[in-house]
Amino acid sequence: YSMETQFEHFRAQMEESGNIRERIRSVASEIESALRVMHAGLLLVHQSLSAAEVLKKANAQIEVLRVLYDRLAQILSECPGQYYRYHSDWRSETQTAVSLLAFSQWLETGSLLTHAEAENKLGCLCFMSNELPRYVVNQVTAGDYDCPRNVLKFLTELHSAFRMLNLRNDFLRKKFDGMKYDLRRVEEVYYDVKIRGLAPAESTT
Amino acid sequence: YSMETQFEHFRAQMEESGNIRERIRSVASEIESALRVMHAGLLLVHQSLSAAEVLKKANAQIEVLRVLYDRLAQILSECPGQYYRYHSDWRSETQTAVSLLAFSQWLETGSLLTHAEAENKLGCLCFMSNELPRYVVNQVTAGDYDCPRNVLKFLTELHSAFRMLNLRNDFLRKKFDGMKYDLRRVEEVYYDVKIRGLAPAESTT
Amino acid sequence: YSMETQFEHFRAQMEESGNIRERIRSVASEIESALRVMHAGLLLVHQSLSAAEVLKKANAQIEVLRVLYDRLAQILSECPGQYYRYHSDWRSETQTAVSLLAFSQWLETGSLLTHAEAENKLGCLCFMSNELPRYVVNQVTAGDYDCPRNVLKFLTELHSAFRMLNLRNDFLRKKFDGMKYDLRRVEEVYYDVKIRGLAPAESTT
Amino acid sequence: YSMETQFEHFRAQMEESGNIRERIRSVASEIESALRVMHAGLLLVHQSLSAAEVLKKANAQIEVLRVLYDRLAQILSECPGQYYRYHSDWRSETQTAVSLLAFSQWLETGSLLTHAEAENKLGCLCFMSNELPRYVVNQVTAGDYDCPRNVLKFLTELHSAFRMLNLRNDFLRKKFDGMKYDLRRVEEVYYDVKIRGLAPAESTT
Amino acid sequence: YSMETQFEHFRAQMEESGNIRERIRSVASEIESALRVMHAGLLLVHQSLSAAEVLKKANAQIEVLRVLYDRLAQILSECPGQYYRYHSDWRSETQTAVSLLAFSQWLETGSLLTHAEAENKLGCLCFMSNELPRYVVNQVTAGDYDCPRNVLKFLTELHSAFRMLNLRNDFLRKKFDGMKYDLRRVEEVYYDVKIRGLAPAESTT
Amino acid sequence: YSMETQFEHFRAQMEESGNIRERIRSVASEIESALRVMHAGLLLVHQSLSAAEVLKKANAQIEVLRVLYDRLAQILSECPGQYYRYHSDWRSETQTAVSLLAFSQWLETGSLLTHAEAENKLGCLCFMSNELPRYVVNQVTAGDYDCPRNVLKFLTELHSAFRMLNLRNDFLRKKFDGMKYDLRRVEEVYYDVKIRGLAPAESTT
Amino acid sequence: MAAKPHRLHQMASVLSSAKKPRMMSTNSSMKEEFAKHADYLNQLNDKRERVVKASRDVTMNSKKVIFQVHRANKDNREEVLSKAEKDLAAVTEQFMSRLVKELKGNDFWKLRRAYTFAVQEYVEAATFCRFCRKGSLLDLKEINSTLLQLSDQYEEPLQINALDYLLGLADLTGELMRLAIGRISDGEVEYAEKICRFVQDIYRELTLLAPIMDDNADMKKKMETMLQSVMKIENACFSVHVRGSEYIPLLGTNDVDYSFMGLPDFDS
Amino acid sequence: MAAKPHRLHQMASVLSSAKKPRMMSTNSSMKEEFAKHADYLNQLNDKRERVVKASRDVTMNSKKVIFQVHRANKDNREEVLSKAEKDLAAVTEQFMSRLVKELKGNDFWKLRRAYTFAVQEYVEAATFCRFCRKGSLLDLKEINSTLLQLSDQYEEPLQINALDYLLGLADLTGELMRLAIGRISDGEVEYAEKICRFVQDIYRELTLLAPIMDDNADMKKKMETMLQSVMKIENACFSVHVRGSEYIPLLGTNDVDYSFMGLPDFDS
Ligand SMILES: [Mn+2]
Ligand SMILES: [Mn+2]
Repeated sequence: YSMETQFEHFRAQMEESGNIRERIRSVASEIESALRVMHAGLLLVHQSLSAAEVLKKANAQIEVLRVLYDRLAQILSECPGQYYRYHSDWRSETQTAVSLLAFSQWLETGSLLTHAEAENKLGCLCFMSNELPRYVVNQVTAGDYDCPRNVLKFLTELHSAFRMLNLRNDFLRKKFDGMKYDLRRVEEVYYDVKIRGLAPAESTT
Repeated sequence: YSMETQFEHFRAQMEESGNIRERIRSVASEIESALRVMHAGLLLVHQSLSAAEVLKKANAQIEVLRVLYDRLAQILSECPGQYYRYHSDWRSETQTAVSLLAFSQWLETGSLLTHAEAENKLGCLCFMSNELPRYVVNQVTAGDYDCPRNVLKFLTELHSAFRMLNLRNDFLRKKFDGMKYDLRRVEEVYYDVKIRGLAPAESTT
Repeated sequence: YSMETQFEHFRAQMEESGNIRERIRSVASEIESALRVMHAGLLLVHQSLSAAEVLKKANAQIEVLRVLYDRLAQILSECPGQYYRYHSDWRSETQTAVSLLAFSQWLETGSLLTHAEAENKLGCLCFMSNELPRYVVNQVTAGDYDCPRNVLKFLTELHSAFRMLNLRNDFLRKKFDGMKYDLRRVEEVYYDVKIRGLAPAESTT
Repeated sequence: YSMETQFEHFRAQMEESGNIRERIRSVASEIESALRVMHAGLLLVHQSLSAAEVLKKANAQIEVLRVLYDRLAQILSECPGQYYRYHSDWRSETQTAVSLLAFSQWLETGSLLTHAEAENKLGCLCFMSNELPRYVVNQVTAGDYDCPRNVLKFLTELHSAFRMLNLRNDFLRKKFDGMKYDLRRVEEVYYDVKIRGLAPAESTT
Repeated sequence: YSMETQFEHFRAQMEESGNIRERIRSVASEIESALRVMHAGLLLVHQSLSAAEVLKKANAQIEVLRVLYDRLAQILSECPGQYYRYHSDWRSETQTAVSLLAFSQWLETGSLLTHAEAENKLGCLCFMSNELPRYVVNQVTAGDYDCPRNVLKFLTELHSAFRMLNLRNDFLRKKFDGMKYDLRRVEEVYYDVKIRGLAPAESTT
Repeated sequence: YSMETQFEHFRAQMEESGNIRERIRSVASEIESALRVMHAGLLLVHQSLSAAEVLKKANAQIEVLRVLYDRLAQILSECPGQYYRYHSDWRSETQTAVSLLAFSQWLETGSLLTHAEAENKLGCLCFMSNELPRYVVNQVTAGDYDCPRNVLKFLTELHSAFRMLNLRNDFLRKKFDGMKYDLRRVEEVYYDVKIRGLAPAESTT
Repeated sequence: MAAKPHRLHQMASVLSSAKKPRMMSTNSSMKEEFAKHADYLNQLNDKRERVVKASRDVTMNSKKVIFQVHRANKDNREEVLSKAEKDLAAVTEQFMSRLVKELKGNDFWKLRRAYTFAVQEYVEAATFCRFCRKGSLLDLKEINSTLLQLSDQYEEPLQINALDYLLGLADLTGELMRLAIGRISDGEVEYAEKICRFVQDIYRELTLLAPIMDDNADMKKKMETMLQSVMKIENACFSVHVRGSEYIPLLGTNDVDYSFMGLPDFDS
Repeated sequence: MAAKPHRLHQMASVLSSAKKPRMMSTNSSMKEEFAKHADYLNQLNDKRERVVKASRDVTMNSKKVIFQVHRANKDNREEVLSKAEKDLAAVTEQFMSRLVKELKGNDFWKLRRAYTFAVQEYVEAATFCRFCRKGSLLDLKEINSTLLQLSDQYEEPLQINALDYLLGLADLTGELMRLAIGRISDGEVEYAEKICRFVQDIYRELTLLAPIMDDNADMKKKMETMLQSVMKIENACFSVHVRGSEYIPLLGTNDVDYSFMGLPDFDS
């Protein structure tokens, strides 16, 4: 009977995509767990632990994440052309992942992580900029008066780079608008250090 | 300089997907216009115009829609694998389109439209069932006492077919719950006609 | 160190209750599946299948439910005194379960299911009353003119019994207010049948 | 008659639990009154009264609370196994109570209150952290430049301890997210004091 | 200290009005209980008990209500000029009370209750009109073919009187809209009875 | 048929105003692009570029804007009297435009832009005041100790002029509240500079 | 008329002259300019207050007209409708005229939020009167020509715009629903059927228009309410029809006497 | 006064006489009764409209008074405050008097929703003026005694109730926050600290009162805003304090000169 056949077909389709979604969500939830541990490690930077110690803790999670992302890629490869269909199920975790990776790479090298999907990455850079004012405040409190100038230089460049993008995406634009406040706060810390003669003399770069 | 290069790359990527999205939205908006005209035409069925006349008006739009969907398919074919990325930009129009097509086909043939993407189609069939109680009421008022029994038979089958699906999708489940009320109303119209001896004798099925 | 110890203790407690909750939810979701099948079976009563046939389908699920509820009881017995802590995780499924059981028992024996937790059960009886107007309408359409009087008698009694309760519970009160409309609708069907002389003469009970 | 008997039984059950709930609510409302007075007393801490004076006012309410909680425990002991059934009727009051107790104990001893039901307590500790930024600001204005460092130390520890919990509970997670802002504010106050050379020299810990 | 004195005074005021409110609510809750019993009694009219029997049950509650309303009036007289301050605490009970009184008086004498506060009374008349279609349907089912004509006459008059009012877009207007449907339903029953020649010859009233 | 004619006429009207709106939005989006470039240029002022250089970059966009505003004026002149109908479609861009113009003119001449529509202008002045604390902080960091006094004088005057207005509780009042904080911040910087003897002797202006 | 685009030209001229500084930095000149702004804002607020007050009067009195129309039945039609029309004319002359006076030129769109509900209610009342009188739709042109007469002394007379007219029309269908139910009770079944077709037509036409109206969130909500009204009328007509079509063996007759429906033959 | 409980006695008397039918079933007597109801409803609606309009005037003009008070600084204080007080007196005499006239007896609580926001704004303006003049809290008794003078000819004069007074007081703290920030800019740091203590006191007292007020959802929201205001003032005071306490090696002096803070020594 025709209507029944058709609905039987629908049932099969929905069953299948329901299963894929469930598998994706389960991986995404494990990713989230790993990220929480990594984040807790990175936050120690605000308590003036040395960057080296902080990074050791964070990097331990990177391998874990690599395995999980392989599993995610495997699942997505089973349903070609549907990458964006399930995007919302692992997007926010991936944004956090890129944020934390970018932040830890910046701590290590002072430079930006390369190679990542455009929109995801941009959102993360904004997110990362949120941590910097706190970082600068705590570093100065701990006596590192050189920090504000370096961070300010980096943040200014990042902000300029962003300005050149035509941000139609609302989520991104909002995040970016927030970056302005981070920049402003770092400028103020630099000002505080400078006006008190605490900033070290600038080397000629 | 590295950060600049990278952002230049981001800019290009976002520009491109922004353009595609704009083109899709423009087609979607034309589709919406055509559907509005088709819908207004189909509404005449409640004013006791003959199905033939009503369908003539509705079918005039079908050709328009065909051309527009060809244009949409063309755009999507330019970005393979990203079908679901832009899905939200034309999904609701397509749901309305399938609903109206299903309703006009049912008016013409009494049977269901076949061949359509599962989830889309299911939502639409529910939506289509909304028009049926009104249709039945107005047909009876116009003296067609045979109509309720036929519609009830069709709707009962449709409802049973739906029941067999495992509706995890919240949107769909809500729509389906609404179908129960349509069924109930048609049962009551049939009851009103039957208890007053107005329903024609059933042929031997 | 004291704060750490204390939080370690908290962590363990939360972990444990999180696990129990997850296990309960998993059983609840299986219960829901079984109930969906059972409900689909019972709905055939509106298409004028004989009660016997309908009940055979429904009863097949009762054994499934029994096993699932045993599993639920097992989990709850592991955390004595916390029955109500997790109540919200399986409450709505249990309400549906009792509703369907009550409805199928009523179809079979015309009497009410006994022995169930008070509040749960009351909510279900209201819910069950929702199906009765539809049942009566469809039975009369199918030519069973005796049905309205029986259902009306049952519903009137049920409604009077409810009236005697002091319903402070808002959820229950709302459900009960809905029952009034069911009663009214059944009265009207009985009226339709009676005024047309279709109701069979009352036997002396 | 069976249906009547059964409903009589329901009525009795509901009557009983309704009465218990009413008694619990009445105690909860008295607890709330006592907490209001205690809270208003503790707020004086922001107006630079000495901790000793502030605590004297607050402690006067502690005895009142003790008596009320004894009464609550008495009622709950009358319905064994139903602790969580009525939980929502006294939960929010108890959260406030633990918050205020924790805050006043911290004022007195600089350490955390121990021994309380996990989830309740956690929510309260977050809540308590809300008062700390205001406290620090007002203490500094009143000339106590030592305060920020102490509070920051305590809050940092508390925050780290929280991080280790796997907060699945949405309410708790939200509260905890708020704690980040309190921590940040205290860091900034400490920074303001430190950079101006106002903070006393650190003792060697 | 002036501010404290004033606030102390307010606190006393608020506590006093809180107490009054509590006392009012307690009386209102007793009124509600009495009304529930009275309502249950009056509802028997739909089961075709004789009006006399129905009224006997209902009237038993009237003395109870009288005492309760005296108590309410006593409380309100303690706070002159604040009648409407506490209005919401006993309004809905009083609306029900007037409705039931109006309905029972109408059953007894066919006339309308006079002397009630305008807004209350109007709401109650609407409420009462809601009961009439059910009453008429059940009376006809029980063989009282004279009833529809009387009720129709009454309801027609009531409806035409209501049309004199300018109602705001509020509660009352919605109720009045509902009255139109009650009128329609009673007309339909009258038509059913009349067309079958069941209506008794009209006496000259 | 009269009703159809009228609605056909409305349809034409709505389509026309839809087209106008689309054209306006397209110009507004080009304006926004030009403003982004101009803004990015002006922001360099915070990185202590000389005013002359900054203004050269900014002024390059002014000609672009002039052309775009001519186009906008042209479109609006096609629908006389409906200036405010489409206001929301270009309002925010125009506010930014006026803000940037005011800011660049102030940088150049130290004077305020005249000739702008009252509401627009007021909003822009607030916006501009928001940029000044950042400007002052960065100028001082770069060694320009004269800047705070000038900015403070200007901002004090602006603030006192604003106090003449009776603002509703809207957007503008919020902005004005913010201006108080800008003023405070500039005062603080002036104080910092002054107390350290960094401020140059006052010239008699 | 062309008053506003002119401001934009001004904007453009500011842009082209941005380099020629206009000195205005002295405290007193800033004070002077702000004194003008203060005046402007005070006047705008005062005007808004006057518009809001006039609008409340229009709303309240238009509602009264609608209630008056609902008082009509077969017997008192002429008298009741005449009174309603007179009251409506009074609303126009006393209250709409005050709006007309305030809303010249640009204020029309600028202050729309302050008066739109009043104008909608007025449209509802005026079209309701017309339908009851002539069974036809009072069109916007005609309403506006009435308003024109109020304002010949002003250069830019208030003209209700299509948006407010259509929003008012949407509310009209709610009143027509009430009317239809009442007419069936009064035995005027054919009148009810006429209302049914009229409301179906409006609903269908608005289906095409609602999505392309400015800022159509309100209209969307009204379309849902309107569909409910349409269905209420359809159901009432259905109910009369099946009841009237019932074959009654007892009477042995099958002819349908609609006039008998609903109208009780009381000695009224 | 005892007018209303009396209605309840009437209710009780209806209850005791329910068995003695009062015939009222004739069409004409029902019409008569409803004519009275129609009158009552029309009058109530008219009165509500008048109250709403008077309320809008009270609100708008009270807001103007508040803006006027904010215009005060060290130099023009006396002049500005006097004008504000004069304006406030005008609000009382011209607009509050209209409210007083309408809200006799039971209408006071019955129509509260129509005027409560206006009365709150009025309380805000009056208490704000008083604080700026004397640094103390204008109490409810005094406000009410002013109103009493407006209404000696009526038997039941309008008296603002404690609820509206407290809600107005909650809004006052927002204005005081603005005032404090402004005073710091003007160099009046001690004045700002005085405001800080005053607002802390109000907040603390309201912590005790807010939860036991009638229908306290509004008040709860205002308490949150108030806490924000308190913290803004505290933070501003903190900021002045730490900045002023900074040990400046360059100047070699450690004494705190608050008066130097904030007040720029312009040739103004
Ligand atoms: Mn209306
Ligand atoms: Mn205010």
